[in-house]
Amino acid sequence: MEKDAAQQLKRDLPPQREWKKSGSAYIATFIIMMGVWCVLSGQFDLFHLGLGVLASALVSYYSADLLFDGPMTGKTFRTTFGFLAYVPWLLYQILLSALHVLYLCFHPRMPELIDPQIYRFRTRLKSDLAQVTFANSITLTPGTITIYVNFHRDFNVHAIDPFSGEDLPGEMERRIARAFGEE
Amino acid sequence: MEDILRLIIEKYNYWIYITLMMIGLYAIIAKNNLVKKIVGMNILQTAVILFFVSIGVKRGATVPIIEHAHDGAHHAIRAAEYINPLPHVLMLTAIVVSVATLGVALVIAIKTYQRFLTLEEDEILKQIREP
Amino acid sequence: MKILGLVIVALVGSVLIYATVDFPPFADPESPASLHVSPRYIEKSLDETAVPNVVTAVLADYRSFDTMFETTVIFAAGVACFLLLRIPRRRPPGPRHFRHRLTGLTFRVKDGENGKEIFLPLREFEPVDSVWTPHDFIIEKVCRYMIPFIQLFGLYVIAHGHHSPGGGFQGGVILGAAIILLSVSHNLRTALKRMREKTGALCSALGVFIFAGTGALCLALGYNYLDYRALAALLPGGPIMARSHGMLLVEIGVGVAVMGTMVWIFKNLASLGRYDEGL
Amino acid sequence: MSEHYPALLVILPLLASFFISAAGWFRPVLCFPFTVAGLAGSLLVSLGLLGDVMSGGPVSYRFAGWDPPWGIYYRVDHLNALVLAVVSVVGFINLLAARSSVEKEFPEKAGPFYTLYVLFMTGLLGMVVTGDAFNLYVLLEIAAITGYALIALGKGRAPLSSLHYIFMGTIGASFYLLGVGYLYIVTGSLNMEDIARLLPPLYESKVVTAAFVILMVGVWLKMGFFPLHAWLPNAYTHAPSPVSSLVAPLMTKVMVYVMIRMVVTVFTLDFAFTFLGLNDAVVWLAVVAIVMGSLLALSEKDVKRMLTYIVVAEVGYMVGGFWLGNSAGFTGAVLHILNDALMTLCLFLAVGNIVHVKGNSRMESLPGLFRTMPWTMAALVVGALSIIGVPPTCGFFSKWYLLLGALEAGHYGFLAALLFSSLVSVVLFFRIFEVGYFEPLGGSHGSAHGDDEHVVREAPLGMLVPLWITALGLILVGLYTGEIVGRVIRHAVPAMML
Amino acid sequence: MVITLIVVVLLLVGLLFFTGGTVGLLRFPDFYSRLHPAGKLDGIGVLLVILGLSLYQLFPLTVASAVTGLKLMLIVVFVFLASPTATHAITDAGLRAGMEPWKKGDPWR
Amino acid sequence: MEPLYSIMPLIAVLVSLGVVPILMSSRSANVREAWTFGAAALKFLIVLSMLPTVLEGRVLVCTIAEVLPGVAIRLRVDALGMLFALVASSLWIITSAYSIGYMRGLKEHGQTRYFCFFALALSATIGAAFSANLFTLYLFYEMLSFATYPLVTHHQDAEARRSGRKYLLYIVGTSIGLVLPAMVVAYYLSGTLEFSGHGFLPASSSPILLGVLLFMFLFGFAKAAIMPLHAWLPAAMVAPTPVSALLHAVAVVKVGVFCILRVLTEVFGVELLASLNLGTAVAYVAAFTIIVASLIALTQDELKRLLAFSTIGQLSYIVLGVALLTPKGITGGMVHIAMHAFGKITLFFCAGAIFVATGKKYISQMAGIGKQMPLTMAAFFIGVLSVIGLPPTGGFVSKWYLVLGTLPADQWSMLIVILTSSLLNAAYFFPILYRAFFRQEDQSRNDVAVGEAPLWCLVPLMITAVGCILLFFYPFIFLRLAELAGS
Amino acid sequence: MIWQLDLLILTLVVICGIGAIMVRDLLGAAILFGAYSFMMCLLWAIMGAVDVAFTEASVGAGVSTVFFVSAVYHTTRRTKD
Amino acid sequence: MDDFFLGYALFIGGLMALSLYRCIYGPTVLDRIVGVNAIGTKTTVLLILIGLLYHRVDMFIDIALAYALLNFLAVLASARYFQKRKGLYYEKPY
Repeated sequence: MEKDAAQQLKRDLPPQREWKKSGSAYIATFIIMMGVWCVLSGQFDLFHLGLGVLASALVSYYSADLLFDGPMTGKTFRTTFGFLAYVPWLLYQILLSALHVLYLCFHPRMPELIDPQIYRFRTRLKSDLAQVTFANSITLTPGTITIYVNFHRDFNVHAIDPFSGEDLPGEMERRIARAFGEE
Repeated sequence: MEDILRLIIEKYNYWIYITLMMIGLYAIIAKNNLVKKIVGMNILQTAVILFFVSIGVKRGATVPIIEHAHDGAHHAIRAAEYINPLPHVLMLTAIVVSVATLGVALVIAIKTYQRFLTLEEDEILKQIREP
Repeated sequence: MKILGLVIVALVGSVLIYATVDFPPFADPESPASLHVSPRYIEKSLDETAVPNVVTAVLADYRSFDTMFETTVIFAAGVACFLLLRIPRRRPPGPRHFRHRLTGLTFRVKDGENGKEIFLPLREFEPVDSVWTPHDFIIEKVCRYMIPFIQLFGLYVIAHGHHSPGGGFQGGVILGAAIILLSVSHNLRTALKRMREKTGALCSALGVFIFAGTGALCLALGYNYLDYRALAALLPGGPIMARSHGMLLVEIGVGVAVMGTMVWIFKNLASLGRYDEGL
Repeated sequence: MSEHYPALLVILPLLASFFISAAGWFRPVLCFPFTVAGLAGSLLVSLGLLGDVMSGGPVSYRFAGWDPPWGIYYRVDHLNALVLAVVSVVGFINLLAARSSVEKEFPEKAGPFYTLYVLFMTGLLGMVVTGDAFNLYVLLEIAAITGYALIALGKGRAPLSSLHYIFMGTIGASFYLLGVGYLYIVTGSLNMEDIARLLPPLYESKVVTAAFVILMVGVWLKMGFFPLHAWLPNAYTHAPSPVSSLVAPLMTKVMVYVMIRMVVTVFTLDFAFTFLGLNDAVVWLAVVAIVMGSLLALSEKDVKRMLTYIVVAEVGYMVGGFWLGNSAGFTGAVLHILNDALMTLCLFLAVGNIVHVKGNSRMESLPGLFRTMPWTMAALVVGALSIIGVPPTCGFFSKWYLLLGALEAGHYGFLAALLFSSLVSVVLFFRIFEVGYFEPLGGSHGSAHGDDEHVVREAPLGMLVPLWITALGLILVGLYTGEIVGRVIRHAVPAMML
Repeated sequence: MVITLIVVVLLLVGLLFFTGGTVGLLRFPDFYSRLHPAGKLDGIGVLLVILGLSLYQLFPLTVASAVTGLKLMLIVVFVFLASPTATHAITDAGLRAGMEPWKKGDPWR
Repeated sequence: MEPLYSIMPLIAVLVSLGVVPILMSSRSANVREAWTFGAAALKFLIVLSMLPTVLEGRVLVCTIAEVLPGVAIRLRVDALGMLFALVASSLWIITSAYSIGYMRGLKEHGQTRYFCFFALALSATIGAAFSANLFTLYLFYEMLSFATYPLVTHHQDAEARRSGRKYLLYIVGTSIGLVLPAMVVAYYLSGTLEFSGHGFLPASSSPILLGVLLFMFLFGFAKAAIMPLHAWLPAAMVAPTPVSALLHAVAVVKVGVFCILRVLTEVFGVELLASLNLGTAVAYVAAFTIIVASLIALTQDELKRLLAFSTIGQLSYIVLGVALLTPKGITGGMVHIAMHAFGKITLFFCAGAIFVATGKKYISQMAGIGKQMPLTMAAFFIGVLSVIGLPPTGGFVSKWYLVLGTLPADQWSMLIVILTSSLLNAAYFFPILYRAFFRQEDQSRNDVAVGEAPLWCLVPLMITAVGCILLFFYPFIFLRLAELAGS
Repeated sequence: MIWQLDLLILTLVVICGIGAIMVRDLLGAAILFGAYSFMMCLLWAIMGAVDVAFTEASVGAGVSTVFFVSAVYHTTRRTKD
Repeated sequence: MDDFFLGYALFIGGLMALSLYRCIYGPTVLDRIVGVNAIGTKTTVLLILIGLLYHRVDMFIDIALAYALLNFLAVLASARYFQKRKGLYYEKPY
C-alpha cells in the first residue's frame, strides 16, 4: 500500500526541467523581441530597425530557451489568448480586494479587524505556467500572498483576514484552468 | 542675517552635498566596521557627484538631449535652453569608477574576513597585536 | 576615533562651506561653468556629430578618451576581483550535493575512484548547492520570462544612446544584471552554463579592446587617436555620420566590457571564487 | 609616427592588456612576453618623446581631433617627458624582476597579475602625460584600483592594509575631484592650461583658495605626505614584493609630479606662492614629514617596513623642495623624483630578493646575508648609499640641490631636516648592514670558517640582473646629473623661479 | 477637457492607493501583513497612475506619443510581473528565516 | 702654467678598483695575493711616472663628468696630492706584503673580503689625493669611510661591532652633518668648488660665516681626529694590525688631515685665513689636541691604543704646521705627512709582529721582548725616534721645519707646544723600549721561548724602518713637493 | 530643475545616508544603501541629468546592492556600530 | 496641469519619506526590504512625473523601465540571503 503511494508520487514528479532550444522557439522569440523593440525604439528608419533585427536575433539566440521550454504548438497560442482574456477579470478582482485592503488600512480600529492566517490547499492545476500564474494572481490580489508552493502543488497562502482568504482557490483557479486549457 | 539666509537659500543644493560629504567622511574615519566604511566611501563619492551635477543645473533649462525632427531640420539651438552636459559626462565616469571601487573594496573586505573572521576593525587590530 | 572623525569632518566641512560662500548661485544660467566650454557642446554637437544626446556626444566623442579609461577602470576592477578571489582549480567541481526530491534529504557525494564524478539519477535527485535553497519555480519561471526582455532592453539602451538617455555603460549594466538575475533566481551553475567564466572575462577584455582598437584604427588610417572621421573611409555617410557610427561602435565596446565585468565580479563575489555555488 | 607618441605611450600598454588577458586564458606562457612587449613599446615611445622634447620643445596631441578646451589634450614638456621616462623605465625594470616572484608566489594567476601591472603603468603614464584635469582623475583611479588589488595580493594583513589604502585613496581622489569641480565652477573649463588662463582674475575668490587647499590635501593623501601617510607603510609592507617594488617607487613620485603640475600649470606659482603665501607652512610640514618619517623608520624591525617610512620621508624631501619656491629647490625636487624612483626601486628589489630567498625581511632573517647573498646585499648597499646621499650615487645630487635651495630660501629648518634624515638613514642602513655583515649569533666568527667556504644562496638571476641594472643606474644617473639638469630640468623650471 | 478630468481622477485614485499602501506599511502589525498594503496597493497605484499619465501624454496623438504610451504600459506589465514575485520571495525568505506570522492577540511588532 | 690633460690620474685611481672583481672571483689565496701585489706595484709605478711632471711644477688634470653646474668630478695631480699619493701607494706595497704574513699567520677568516676592501680603500685614498675640487674630495672621502668599515669590523665580534658603530658615527656623522652643509654653503657663496691656490671663497663674505665654515670643515673631516672628535681612532684599533697600520696611520687619518690642508690652503687660502686671523684659532685647536692626546697616551697600556693616541697628537702637528700660515710651517706640516707615515707604520708593524709572534697586546706583558725579537724591536726603536722627531730619522726633518715655521709667525706658544709634546712623546715611548730591552721577561708566564715574527711580517717593517732613516738623508723629493705645494 | 521636489528628495537622501551609516546590521545597511541610490537617481532626474540618473538606476538597482548582499552573505551581518 | 503634477509628485515624495520610516526603523531586515520595495515602486512613478514636468517624458521612460525591470533583483538577492538558511537574527538580536 505504502509502496504504491510512493510509486504514485514518483510518477507525479515533474520531469527535470530541461533547456531545449527549438527552431520555432527561436522564431517566436525573435518576433516577440522585434515587437518589443519597435515599442521601445519608436524610430522606424532602416538603421534602427536593422539594429533591432540584430538585437532581437542576439537575444533569441541567447535566451530563446528561457522564454519557451519546448517547441511551439497550437496550445501555446491558445494559452496566450486565454491568458489575455483572463487578465481583465484579474484586474477587476484586484481592484475589488484592493478597496477592501484600503478600507482596512485607513480604518482606525484596524488591529481588531485583521486576522492574518495561513491557508493551505492543493490546486488541481498541472502545468508550471498555470501554477505560476495562479500563484502570482493570488499574490497580486491584495489581502493574499502566496508564501510557498511545493512540488505537490500545495499552496501556502497568507491572508490578511478571512474575507480575503476564504474563497480560495475558488473562482480564480477555475478561470486559470480554463485559460490554460486544463479544464 | 538676511545675507546669510539668502546664502542658504540660494545654494541649498551645495549645503546638502557638503552634508553628505561629511557623513561619508565621518563614516570612513569613525566607523568600526569595514563594510560600513565602504558604504561611507560610496556616500562620499556620491556627494562629489551631487556637487558636479549641481554645477550643471540651469534654471529654466531642459535635459541635454536636443529636440529635433527626424529629417534633420532643427531650429537654432541656444545653449541656455539645455542643461550643461559636461558635468553629466564627467559624473558618468565617476559613477563607473565608484562602482569599480565598490567591487574591489568588497572583494578585499571579504578577503579580510576570510583571514580574520571578523569585519570589526578593532577586533582585527587586536588579533594582529596578539597573534 | 570618533573624536578624530568629528574633528576632520569639521575641518573639511569648514573648508567646503568657506568655498561655497563664493559659489555662483545654484541653477544660475549665467554661471561661468555654463558659459565657457559647454555651450559649444550644446550648440554644435548635433551639427558636428549628428547625435542629439549631447551627453553621449561629449562622452563618446569630445571626451572619448576619458570614456576609454572609464571602461578600463571597470575592466581593471574585474581583473582585480578575479585575481584576488578566484581559487584556481584544474577542473571545475561537479555537483557535490544532491537532494532527494521526495524526501527532501540532501546527500553529499564524493568523487568516485580516479576522481570521476558520480551523478545520481536526475529524476529522483536534483543537484543542489551545499546550502539547500528551496526550488522555487515561481521565481524561476518569472525570471525566465523577464530575462530576455531585460536583455533586449539592455541592447536597446546601448543602441539608442544617441537619441535618448543611455549608452554603453547603462546597457552593459542591464545586460549584466540579466545574467545576475538568472544566477540569483536559479543558481550560479545555471548562470555559468549560460555564460562561462572565460566568456565573461574575455568579454570584458574584448570591450576595452573594441574601444581602444577603434581608436587605434583611426590612428592607422592617418587621423588622430579616436578621431572617428577616419572611419568615413570604411563606412558610408561622410565624416559626420562616421562620428555617429564610431560612437555606436565605441558604445558597443563599453557595453560588452561592462556586461562581462559585472557578471565576472558578481560570480567571483557570490561564489568566493570557487565557481561552484553562490547567492 | 612620432607625432602620435603621446597617444601611443598610453595606448600600447592598454592594447597589450587585452592580449595578456586573453593569453591568460589560452596560453599562459605568452602573458609575460606580451607584457614585456607592451611596456617595452611604451618605454621606447617615452624615450623617443623625451628626445623629441629635448630637441624640439613641448609636444602636444589632440585626442579625437578636437581643440583643447573641448577635447582632451595632451601636452608633453620637459617636466613630464622626464617623469615619463622615469616611470616607464622603473616599470620595465621591475617587470623583468617580477617574473621570478610571480612564478614562485602565484604562477596560476600570472595572466591577471600582468594585466593589472600593465594597467597600472597605463594609469601612471597617463597621469603624467595628460593635460586635462579630469582625465587625470580617471587615470588616477585606474592606477589606484589596480594598485589596491595588487597590494591586497600579499599575505598576512595585506587585505586590511589594502582596504585602508582604498579608503584613504578614495578620499584623496574624491578631494582631488572636488578641487577640480571647484575650478570648474568658477572657470567652466577642465583643460589645465585653459584654467590657468582663466584663473588670474579670480584669485580673490574663496572658491579658488578652497579648491587649492582641497586639491592639495587630496594629492597629499595619495602621496602619503606626513600627517596623511598612515595608510602607506602598511600597504607597501604587506604587498607582495614585485608589487611593492612597483608601487612604492612610482605612485608617490607620480603624485608629487601631479602636485607640481597642478601648482605650476593650473594654479600658477603666482597664486600659490605670492598670493596665498602658503609655502613656508608647507615646507615646515615637509620638515615634520622628513623628521617623523626618519624617526618612525628607526623604530621598525622589518626592513621593508622601514623602507616604507623612508618613502614617507622622501616625499617630504620632494614636497619641501618644490615649495621652497626657487630654482634650486625645484630642480632638487624634480631630480629627486627621478632619483628616488630609482633608489626605492633598487632597495625594494633588493628586499624583494631577500624575501624571495628568506621568506621575510625581518631583522632576524638578515644575519650572515652578506655572505650568502653578496650580490643582493651589494646592490642594497648602493641603494642605501644613495638614500644616505653619498656621491657619486644619484641621491647625493638631488640632496645637494635641495640643500642649495633651502639655503637660497633661507629655510634652515628644511636644511637641518635634510641633514638629520641623512644621518638617520646612516643609522638605519648601517643597522641593517651590521646585522647582515655579522654572522648569526652562536659564535661562528673568527677562524671557524675558512676562506674557501662559499655558502652562496642567491636569488635567481632574473631578479639579480634588474637589481644590478638599477644599482648601476643609480651611479650612472649620478654621474650624468649635470647633463640631466642642464638639458632637461633646467627647461622645466618655471620662469618665475629663475 | 474630459481627458484631463479622467486623468486627474485616475491619478487621484492612484494616489489614494499609494497613500493607503504607505499607511498600511506603517500601521500593520508584522512584516507579512505589511506586505499586503505595501506590495499590492502600490502595484494598483502604479497601474492607475501610469494609465492616467499615458493618457495625458497621448495628446496630441502622434506616432511618438503613441509609442511612449505603449512604453508606459510596458512598465506596468513589468511591474505586475515583478512585484508579486518579489513579494513572494520576501515572504518565503521570512518564513524560512524563522519569522512567525503575527496572530491576533500577539504583541505588536 | 698650463695644466696637462692626462688620463693617468684616473688610471691610478682605478687600478686597485679594477682588481676587486678579480679578487672576488678567485678562490686561491696565492692568486689573490699576487694580484694585490701586482696592482700595488702598478699603482706605485703610475704615481711615480707622474712625479717628474709634477716636480716640474706642472699639473695633470682629468675630468670625468660634470655633475653639477661648475662642479665636476675631476682629478688633478699637484704637488700636495703627489706627495700624499706617493706615500700612500708606496706604503701599500709594503703593507700588502705585511698583510699576507699577518693574515696567514693568524689564519684570519674572510681574506677575500679583506683584500677587496683594502684595494677599494686605496683607490679612495689616491682619489682623494688627486681630487681637483671639494666635491671630488668629498666623494672619495665618503668612499673611503664606507670601504674601511668592513676592515675595521673585520673580526665580526661584539667589540668590532661596537667600534664599527663608533667609527661610523664619528666619520659619517660629521661628514654628512658638517662637511656637506659646509660644502653647500661654500658653493652657495662662490658658485664653484674648484680648488685654487688662493682659495675660492670670496673674501667679501661675512667673517663670522667664514669662521663657522672653517670650523665646520675642521671638525667635519673627523678622520683627522682633531679633539674632541678623536674617539673613533682608539676604538678602531680593534681592526687587524695591517689595517690599523695602513689606514689609521696612513690612509684614513692622513686623508682627513689632507682634506683639512686642502681646505686651509686652497678653499680659504692663506691670505684669507691670515686676514681673518683664523689660522691662529685653528692652531690653538691643534695645539690643544697635541698636548691632551700626548697626556692621554701616557696612561695607556695597550700598545695599539697608545699608538693611536700618539697618532692623534701627530696629526695635529700637521694641522698646526699649516695653520701657522708661514711657508716653512706649511712645508713642515706637509712633509710631516710622509715622515709620520713612515714612522708610525713601522710602529704599527712592530706591534702587529709582536702580536703575531707572541699574542701580546699590552705593554705590561712586553717585558724582555727585545731579546726575543731583536730585529723587530730595533725597528720599533727607529720608529720611535722618527715619531719623536730625533735624528737620524725623517721625523726630525719635518719637526725642524715646524719649529722654523713658528719663528716668523711669532708664535712662541706654538713653539713651546711642539717642544713640550716632543718631550711627552719621549715620555710615553721610552718606557716601552726600556721594558722591552732592559727588563727580564716574566718566566712564569712564558714557558716557550718565542722567536721573531714570520718573514712576511718582518721584512716590511725592516723596510719601513730603513725608510725612516733614509728619509732623514734624502728628504728632498718630499721637501720639493711640499714647497711647491706651499708656494 | 524642480526645486520643491529637489529639496524634498535632498532631505530624503540625507536621511537615507545617515540611516545607512547608523543601522546596526550590515544587510540593513546594504538595503538602505539601495534606497539611497534610488533617491540619488531621483535627484539626478530632477536636476535633468538623465544619463546620470539612468546610470545610477541601473547600477543601484541592478548591481551594487547585489554586490553588497553577496559580500555580506559571505561574511557576517554583525556590526558593532 | 504642471502645478498639479508638481503637487502630486511632492505628495508621492512625502509618501516615500513615510516609507523610509519603515526602512530605517523596520524592526527586522525584511521590513526594510519591504520598505525599499515600496520606495522603488514609487520611484518609478516619480520618474515619469518628473519627465512630465520637464515635458520630455520620452527621455525619462527608459529610466523608469529600467527600474521596473531591475528593482526586484535587489529584493530577490536579499531574499536569497534568508533562503540560504541564514537566520533572521544572525548572531544576536540588535
